[in-house]
Amino acid sequence: MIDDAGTYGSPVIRVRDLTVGLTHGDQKNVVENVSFEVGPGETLCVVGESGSGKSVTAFSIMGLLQKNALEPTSGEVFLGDENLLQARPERMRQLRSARMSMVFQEPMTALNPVEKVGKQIEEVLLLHSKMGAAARRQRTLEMLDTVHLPDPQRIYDSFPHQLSGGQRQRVVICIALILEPDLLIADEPTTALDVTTQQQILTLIREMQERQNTAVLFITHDMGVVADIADRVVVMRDGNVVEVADKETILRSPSHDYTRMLISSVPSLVPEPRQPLHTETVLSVAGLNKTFQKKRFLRSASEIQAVADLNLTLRQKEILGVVGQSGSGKSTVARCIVGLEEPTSGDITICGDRLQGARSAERRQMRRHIQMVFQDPYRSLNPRVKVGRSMVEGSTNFGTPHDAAMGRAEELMELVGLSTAALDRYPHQFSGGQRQRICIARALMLEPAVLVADEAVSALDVSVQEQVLELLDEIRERTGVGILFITHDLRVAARICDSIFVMNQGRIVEHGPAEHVLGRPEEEYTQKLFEAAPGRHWDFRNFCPV
Amino acid sequence: ETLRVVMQSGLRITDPIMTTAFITRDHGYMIYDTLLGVDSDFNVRPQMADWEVSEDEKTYTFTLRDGLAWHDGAPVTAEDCVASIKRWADIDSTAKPLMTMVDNIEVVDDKSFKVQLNTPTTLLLAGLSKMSSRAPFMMPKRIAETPASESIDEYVGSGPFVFVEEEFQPGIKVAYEKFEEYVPRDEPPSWTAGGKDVKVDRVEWLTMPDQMTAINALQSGEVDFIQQVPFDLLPLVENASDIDVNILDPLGAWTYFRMNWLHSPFDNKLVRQAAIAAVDQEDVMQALVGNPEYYRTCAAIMGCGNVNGDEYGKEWVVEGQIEKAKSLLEEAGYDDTPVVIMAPTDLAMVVPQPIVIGDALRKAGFNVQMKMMDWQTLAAQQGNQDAPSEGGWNIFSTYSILATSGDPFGNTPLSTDGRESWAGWPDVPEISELRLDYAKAASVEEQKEIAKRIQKIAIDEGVVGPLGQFRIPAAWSSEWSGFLESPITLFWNISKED
Amino acid sequence: MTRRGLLLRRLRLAFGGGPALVSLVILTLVLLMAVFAPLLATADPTAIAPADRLSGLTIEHPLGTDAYGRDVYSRVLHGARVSLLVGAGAALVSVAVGLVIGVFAGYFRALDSVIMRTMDGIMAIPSILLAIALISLTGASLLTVLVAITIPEIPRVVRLVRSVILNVRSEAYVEAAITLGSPVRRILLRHMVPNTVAPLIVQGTFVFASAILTEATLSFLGAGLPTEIPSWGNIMSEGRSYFQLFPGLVLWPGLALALTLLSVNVLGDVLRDTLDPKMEKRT
Amino acid sequence: MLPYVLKRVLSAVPVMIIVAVVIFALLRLTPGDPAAILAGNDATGEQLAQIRESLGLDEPILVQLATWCKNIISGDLGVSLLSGVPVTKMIADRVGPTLALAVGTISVTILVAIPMGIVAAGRLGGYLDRIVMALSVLGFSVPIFVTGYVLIYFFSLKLGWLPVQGYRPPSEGLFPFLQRLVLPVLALSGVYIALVARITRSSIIEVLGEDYIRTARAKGATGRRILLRHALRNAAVPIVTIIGIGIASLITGVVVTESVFNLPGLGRLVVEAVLARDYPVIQGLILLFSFTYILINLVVDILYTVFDPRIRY
Ligand SMILES: Nc1ncnc2c1ncn2[C@@H]1O[C@H](COP(=O)(O)OP(=O)(O)OP(=O)(O)O)[C@@H](O)[C@H]1O
Ligand SMILES: Nc1ncnc2c1ncn2[C@@H]1O[C@H](COP(=O)(O)OP(=O)(O)OP(=O)(O)O)[C@@H](O)[C@H]1O
Ligand SMILES: [Mg+2]
Ligand SMILES: [Mg+2]
Repeated sequence: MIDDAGTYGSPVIRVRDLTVGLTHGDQKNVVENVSFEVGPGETLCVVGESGSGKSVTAFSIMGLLQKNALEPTSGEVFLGDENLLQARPERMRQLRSARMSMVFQEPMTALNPVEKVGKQIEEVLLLHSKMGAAARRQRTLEMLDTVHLPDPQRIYDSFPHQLSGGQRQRVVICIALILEPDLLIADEPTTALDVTTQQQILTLIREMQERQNTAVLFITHDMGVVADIADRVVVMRDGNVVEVADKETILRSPSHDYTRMLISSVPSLVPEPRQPLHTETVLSVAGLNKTFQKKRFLRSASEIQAVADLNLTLRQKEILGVVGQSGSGKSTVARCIVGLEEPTSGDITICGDRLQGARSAERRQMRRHIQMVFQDPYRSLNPRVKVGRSMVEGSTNFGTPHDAAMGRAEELMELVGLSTAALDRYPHQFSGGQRQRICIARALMLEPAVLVADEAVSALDVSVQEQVLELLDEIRERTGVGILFITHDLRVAARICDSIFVMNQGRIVEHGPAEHVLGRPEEEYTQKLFEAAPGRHWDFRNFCPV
Repeated sequence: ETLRVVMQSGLRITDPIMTTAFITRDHGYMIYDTLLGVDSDFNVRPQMADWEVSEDEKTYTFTLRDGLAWHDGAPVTAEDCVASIKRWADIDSTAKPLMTMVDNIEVVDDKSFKVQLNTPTTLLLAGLSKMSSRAPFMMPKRIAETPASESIDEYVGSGPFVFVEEEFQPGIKVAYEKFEEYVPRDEPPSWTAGGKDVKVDRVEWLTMPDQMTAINALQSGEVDFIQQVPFDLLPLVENASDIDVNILDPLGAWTYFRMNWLHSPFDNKLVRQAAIAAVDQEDVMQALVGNPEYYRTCAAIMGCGNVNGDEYGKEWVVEGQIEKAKSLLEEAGYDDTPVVIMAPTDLAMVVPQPIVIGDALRKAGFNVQMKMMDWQTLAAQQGNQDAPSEGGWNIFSTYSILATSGDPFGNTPLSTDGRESWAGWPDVPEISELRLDYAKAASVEEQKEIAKRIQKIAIDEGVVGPLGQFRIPAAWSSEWSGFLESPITLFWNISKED
Repeated sequence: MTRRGLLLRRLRLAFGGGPALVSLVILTLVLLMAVFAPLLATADPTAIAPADRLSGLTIEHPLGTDAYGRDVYSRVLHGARVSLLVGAGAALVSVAVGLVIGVFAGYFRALDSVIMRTMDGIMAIPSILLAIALISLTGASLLTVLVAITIPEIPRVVRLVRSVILNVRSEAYVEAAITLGSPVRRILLRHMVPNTVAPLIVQGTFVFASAILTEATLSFLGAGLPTEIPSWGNIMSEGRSYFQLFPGLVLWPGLALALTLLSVNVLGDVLRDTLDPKMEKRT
Repeated sequence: MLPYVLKRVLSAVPVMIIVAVVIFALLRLTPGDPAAILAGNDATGEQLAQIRESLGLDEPILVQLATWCKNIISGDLGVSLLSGVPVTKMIADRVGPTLALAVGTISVTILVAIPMGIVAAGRLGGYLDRIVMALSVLGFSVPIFVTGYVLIYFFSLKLGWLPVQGYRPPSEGLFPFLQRLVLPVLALSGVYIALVARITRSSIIEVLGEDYIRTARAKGATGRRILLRHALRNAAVPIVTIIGIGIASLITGVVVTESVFNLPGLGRLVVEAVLARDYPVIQGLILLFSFTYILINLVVDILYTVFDPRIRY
């Protein structure tokens, strides 16, 4: 094991052979024999597939494991020279925030929704220092300023729901860092944020770390982030540490197959050149507008223009990417097209039939040509319905006899790489990636001309993501379906799309073949988006810098 | 001194002429006075007025005694009284046959008025001294001129108590203050006759929806008197040293059931007899009262202990004779027509009867259907002449006080004019004739004889099924004394001992 | 672990701990008591024998007799039938009717405010008023009492169902069903209604308990079940005047009632803790 | 906020109309004749007809309804058919005890149940939790009248600490007022304590699973602080909701409590009026109830915004 902690002084945190098991039942341990250490000023990234025990390790250190469910069974965790696993609850409370603190993944739910954020930051001071009220307030305002929040006074008096995701995450960082702890654990702190915000938060953590010489344990599944911020990397799989090494080693010459696979799955930001398509148009959208109205009593309604004047055409076999920041209107476009949302104005034409003006029965018939794959693989299948029944639901709706539909379902299951036995199981018996494949298969049941995929791979880890992307690519070759692919991940877009539409505030700001848009972005907005993509200096597939 | 009293029910209707509710009658005796009273020997006595009768017994002259005044200070005049009598006569059931015999009533002077009859009758004095339920209470003329179908809205009387209108909470509380100007008669009090000598400053009537609460309150000294102690709760107060329990109403009440003559199966005399035979009075009385000290079985419609109380039919009216009932039913060819018994759920005094009746009828082979409802619904349903299958009824049970049941007029079930008469609508013209004879009878003996005949016909025809007599005790704190024995709860003469 | 396995394990956990198991046993016993009441009873619960009233405990009448001389033991046994019937009836009907109305209010937004305002209106009518009105209309019976108890419960169920439906409307699998062209009926029955089951079970146990109590209250006010139909509620309310002299008349049915409701409530809590996915995360 | 309140109050109108019409219809459909009650046992059909006429009960139902509505708009609830006392006066006379009972019950419930719920949630699965829950379930398992009798038996008759029954307005002295309120409030609160304690417990447990509770723990906050400062306020909305529903459904319990403790309140008035078919009184009361109910809902909704800043109208 490489021990270069020396460069950072004696380690702030040392984890030795940590094993965490389930309190009930006799399943295998959730975390087994995990060891690593982090020195002052050092950033240690923990990567690994979902469920590999990253969060559990972090919670073990903080002493925040869920009581009655998980408990550390052996090993030791030293903060300085204090063994945390042996510390009394009293002592742990003193240490939390003061010596070690944690930033959680979900900025939306990590803050108490009914208390002003200023008070929430101050609470740490109240609990761990003897400062007076005025001093606490002063310190809090300073801290808000340090994390670059505009107008600290106003933020201080705001409730969490009045702040954006990025702002909230900064507040959480304030809470974590206001007492200048020795150790900061960040558990996927940016996963829920869009790339631009993500970049700002990462920069901020780095800044704070440099100022306070904090040891940072950074959990992520985003290799780009690792490439940007890590000093050293721990790779975990199935509760075990697969590999610990410095960043260069991991990215250039990973010694373990799993690491190698993980890293090579990260799509490149540079799209491969593709042949322009001259197939038929299956979907065309002209002048699409969608405004949401918030009705207010006795006052004029406020409007949000979610989509403005949008035009696009999708050809057979084409994969058309829509990218853009969070809130730029991508999902709204998708929902209008599949008919979950009624457009305010505009024309949608599917396979030559105009949707607008058609009667509702005709519409239903047209809609079968256009299907959707949703973002969340865990929620888009009804947990109470067997996969087979979910699969045939669409076909039987349009009159296909049940048996015939089942036959087709079996074919499609094979197409997406699942056994036909899967039809007889419930969704919870599948992993996220498998479920997403089931959803794709279900969408294909109706033999649609258009498939709309809204963030269809965002919830999956890189390795699984890669499998699903490959599947989509294959399917459009085999069935000729045109795919409208919505994502905020430029790597994914580059990996799979023929052409790209960039959206900002409901409008298309740039569009064209993927090579053009991603290779030589013309618009400033696109460039900014591009620059914010983490790890863009690294070519993961080839284990070398770009 | 304030006497705090728990009355049996809440006072809501305040017009004692309009309604027959007992509580309103009791209220009437507080604030109003009557021209005549009845003493404990059933003799009619002067109260507000004395009377003289002409040789031919057709002209009665009434003269008001001195010192009578309304609560508003005005003197009581003959005019007021005549107006009051007319309002009462408009609506009261005793007054109806009486008025057919009255030619006119006229004011003689301020203090006296004259009643001219076309035939001599005892009904005039009986009516004017009527104790219950609509006693002819005297009111000032302006109030008495209210049509009998409208409630009066001013409460001025000449009785021994003044109604404290501001404190009146319908159904909850009524307060009365002693009327300082009231001049009682000199005779000792006896029922509604004699001196009404008020010895307290104030009487408060409270209503307690839950009788248990009333008993508890008496035990803890929060109230002084309970008008009627439910039989169930008697053991709680009987042995308490500081509580006196006694029967104030010496006559008590009788309970009976009524069958619907209009519809099958009780349109058949034999079936009616079967029902009467089947029910065992002892069972009813046990379920209703329990303690034999407070009840007796009795076959007399006009009341055992009353002058007219004849017990014809005792052997099968009192005892339950299931076998006899069965054979009567068979003879009648009873075809299993359902018998709908209306049973109240909320008035303790009438809850058990239908249950025992139902049980007995079932045993006798009737097809019984109990129909439970609240008492007010039952009271309203009584008048429903529809067939039982269409919402009507076959049997219900109620009770009356014996003080007013002793003659065929006051005795409600004895009205037998078919659809015109009281609920049940028996059509027995003989009884109707006998009642008129009774009114005209010259002597008590003659009346007794007529009553006896009525009893026989009524039982044989199954006009009504007597279920027994009972007396409800009152209870009061031993600190108080002077409670008067009377069929009506009276609040004069009572005082606190030192 | 699988979803089912998890559920089973949580149920086992819940019942492994004493109270839930005891509750289940008590409830089963009461249920058996109700079902086999005619066999277990020593006398006809409605047969009166006024001469034998208030007998106290005897061999013939193990729990004594009431004011009509009816056997209290047999009445309590048969009372179990009626009380459980009232509880279960009110629970089932209010849940069933509330479910239908709630689904309509939640799914068809145009109907929502009309339905909800009507429900508000119904909620404002006290059950005692309803009970008395119905009794005057048709005479007291199991049906009138059931209706009077059930109607005011319906709006609460409607609210619950409506909120669940509103929540699942935006679930991805519901939207997926829409894009698959599923008709409304199928979307409702297959994808939305099953989500209401868990909260409805909990609500159902609550209605069950409160219906039995309300029945007792109605009896107290003279608007309950006719005495011919013995229920714990009317046995207690008839026996209440003997509360100090023959406490058994209130005590025995009261004990049966309290034990049953205790068990139902405990089971309701357990079911909620087990079925409510939100309870999984508790720390 | 103000426009919202206005809107809510306006939307109350249809509810009240619905209730009024339903009640009107229900009452007129039920047999039972106030005239018969007024006239007593031996009244003839002719007399009854006269009384009905003088009470205005002989008019077609729709005309009666219209008359009633017209009077309501001018603020006139009519007079009791039986006693002739104006309905407004009857209600005014009897609102005091009910209000005192309700306010007392709610206060006691809040003061007892919420701490119980918090303690139970904090000791989830422990003995304290079990005991608290068993107690509160017990409160939910005994009819109010039994509780009432037991309380009277011990506290009034055996111990002689408190009066058995009755009501004294606070204007006659605070002590006698409170003295007579203690037992009824205790009897009535049993059910609500049970209900609110359980809801408090389960809402807090639910909140304890939220991410921000983990944040609070990561700050080093004590268990107590987490319960009281973070969990309770976030659990407030369901608690307030259930208290609101509780108040709205208080009426049946109030009727019984008022009967057992002889409080001259509105609950008894409802029953009395229904039993006596005193239509104007019933209608006036139901109008009052539905208005109160709507008001409570409104207050509850406004309280939501106090407890949860995310809720805005
Ligand atoms: N409270 C719990 N009870 C039972 N098992 C748990 C619990 N929390 C986590 N686990 C299990 O522990 C394993 C590791 O979970 P952990 O949350 O650490 O994964 P992770 O690496 O953080 O994944 P992700 O990237 O999805 O956050 C998983 O298999 C999970 O199912
Ligand atoms: N139902 C709705 N009511 C009101 N506003 C809405 C609604 N749906 C979306 N919006 C608004 O429309 C805008 C576009 O939202 P949309 O969900 O399309 O963004 P997006 O690009 O998909 O973002 P993300 O990447 O976060 O999914 C946002 O400002 C959003 O707040
Ligand atoms: Mg994690
Ligand atoms: Mg989106």
